Amino acid sequence: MSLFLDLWTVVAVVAGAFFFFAGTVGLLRFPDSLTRLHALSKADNLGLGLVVLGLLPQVDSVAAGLKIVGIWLLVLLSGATAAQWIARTLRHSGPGP
Amino acid sequence: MAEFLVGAAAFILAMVALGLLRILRGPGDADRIMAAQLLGTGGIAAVLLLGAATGEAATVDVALTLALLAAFAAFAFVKAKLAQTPGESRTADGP
Amino acid sequence: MTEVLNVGLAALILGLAVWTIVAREAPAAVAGFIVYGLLLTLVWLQLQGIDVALTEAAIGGGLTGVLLISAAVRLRSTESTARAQRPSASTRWLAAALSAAVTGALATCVLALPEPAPTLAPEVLANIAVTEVGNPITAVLLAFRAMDTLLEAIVLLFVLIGVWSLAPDRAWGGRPGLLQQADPNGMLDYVARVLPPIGIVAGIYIFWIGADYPGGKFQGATLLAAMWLLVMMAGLADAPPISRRWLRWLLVAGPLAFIAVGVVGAVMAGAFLAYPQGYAKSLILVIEFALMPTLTVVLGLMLLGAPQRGESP
Amino acid sequence: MTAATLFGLCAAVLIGVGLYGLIVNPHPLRKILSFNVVGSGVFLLFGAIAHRGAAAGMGGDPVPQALLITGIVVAFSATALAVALLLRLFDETGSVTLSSDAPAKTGNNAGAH
Repeated sequence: MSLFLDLWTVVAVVAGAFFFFAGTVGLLRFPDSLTRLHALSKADNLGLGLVVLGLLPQVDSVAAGLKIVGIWLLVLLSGATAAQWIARTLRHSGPGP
Repeated sequence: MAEFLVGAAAFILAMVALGLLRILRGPGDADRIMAAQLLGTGGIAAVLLLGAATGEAATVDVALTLALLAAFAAFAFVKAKLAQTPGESRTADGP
Repeated sequence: MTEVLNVGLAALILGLAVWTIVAREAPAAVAGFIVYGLLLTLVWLQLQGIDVALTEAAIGGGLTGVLLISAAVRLRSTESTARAQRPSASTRWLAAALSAAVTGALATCVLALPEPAPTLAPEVLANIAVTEVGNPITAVLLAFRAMDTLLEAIVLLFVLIGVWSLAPDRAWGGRPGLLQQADPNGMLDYVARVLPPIGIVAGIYIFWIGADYPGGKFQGATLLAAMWLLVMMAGLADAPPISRRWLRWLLVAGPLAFIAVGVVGAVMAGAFLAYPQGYAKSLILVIEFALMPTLTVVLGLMLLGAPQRGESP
Repeated sequence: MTAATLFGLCAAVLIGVGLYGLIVNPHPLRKILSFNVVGSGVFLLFGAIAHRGAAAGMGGDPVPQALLITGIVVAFSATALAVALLLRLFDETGSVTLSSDAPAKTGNNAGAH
């Protein structure tokens, strides 16, 4: 059982790390601010989600598990809001110098 | 297991840092603030991984604090920007 | 693997510090500094100072970023003049030489630190039972070095008075900060309704566990102050005028309670801030509970800055 | 190399970098930032020394760690005061120069001399 859970952790964390990698590639390859932010915010939030899923078997209590899932939800909430706000200033001011 | 988790944390940090190098160059302030906020996501992932590797339960609270405050700089940035260009912030207020 | 991570962290931190210094524009430098604070949090974890990591996450990653980014955006127009005043090449060479000398001297000291390292950990362990708290950091902050913490609370209060004293005459006694408009498309409004309940619970939780686990009043108060600030940024509540009597009382309540406990110690246990036998934990809790609201309000008001408007909104 | 030595050396460089910025950057806000870099370097050095004092089952010497918490909070409050001073200067004169021969924009400061 423990081996299976550890395997789950490894698979999910590797998948999460891959999404962080993908986000960076998007950042380096996409042409302008808005598309870059789009790529990065999606990839990073998915990456963190997978890392959280992977770490769930490693925590020692249900409360700790709920806490790390809660952390992910908080990041989603504030990340989405901030991205939306920043995009709005970008639209107002243009890509800028 | 601990070695693997620390390695994953190092990998994620390296990836995010690579992106950071690109984005700190700009072009605009908005990109940079967004980058700082998004690096927060990678940082939270790294904190959680390190916490799981050391088995120190309190690290989760560090990640929780980071998650709660992650977007504050971005909010403050937009607020300050809108205060500078009052015309734009009022467009949707209506009479 | 840990070595790889540590070396990577150190390199990143140095790179960001250099960026903070050399970046052309102030907002770019501040963005770098925010990331720098985040990475320092990770370093504190690696140095096994979880309490310090929590403080750095709350203050370095959160409040400092808010403070500096707002100022950087407001002062944008002053940057070109400042750039023209760049010191001459000889000054810069001298500065570089001086900095290199300081770094060299410090590095020599780091490499020459005594072995085995002096430590007070065994003494803290030997005496922690008297205080009845489980977290050694809390024991140091509120029992062994309680005087530092008292003075810190007073310093924070003085800083706030200093900030307030920068108000223009017409705004004295008025509300700090600019009037915040409600957010036109409702996004910040939404976050300011969803996040604070969670943040307040988290802040009180981190404060509550501080007696026995990493956490405490500074970290908890920072979270609460940040939530207050968010509600004000979204225009859901206005800052209170600084002439309000309840506000003034709230600001001095914490330090006053702390001093009162100190005087009780002077009477009952023979020294200022000494705790009578058997009452240590209760008195520590009294101080913690009294300081928490004061710290929250002081930190929040400090970020808002000097009063700029009259009493009426 | 132990973590304490590595981050101790890192701290020494940070202090140097911050000191350079403090002297060379003419803009006061950048000086505040540089000063914060120096401050964090000092904290990190202290933290590295605290980590060397790990004993009695604790990850570090708790006394310096507690002092660090106090220090970080006080450094933040000092930064807040400096920023408030700077913003008042800006509101008053429209510029934030520290140079004594630069012309001030308004006559508000006539009484100060």
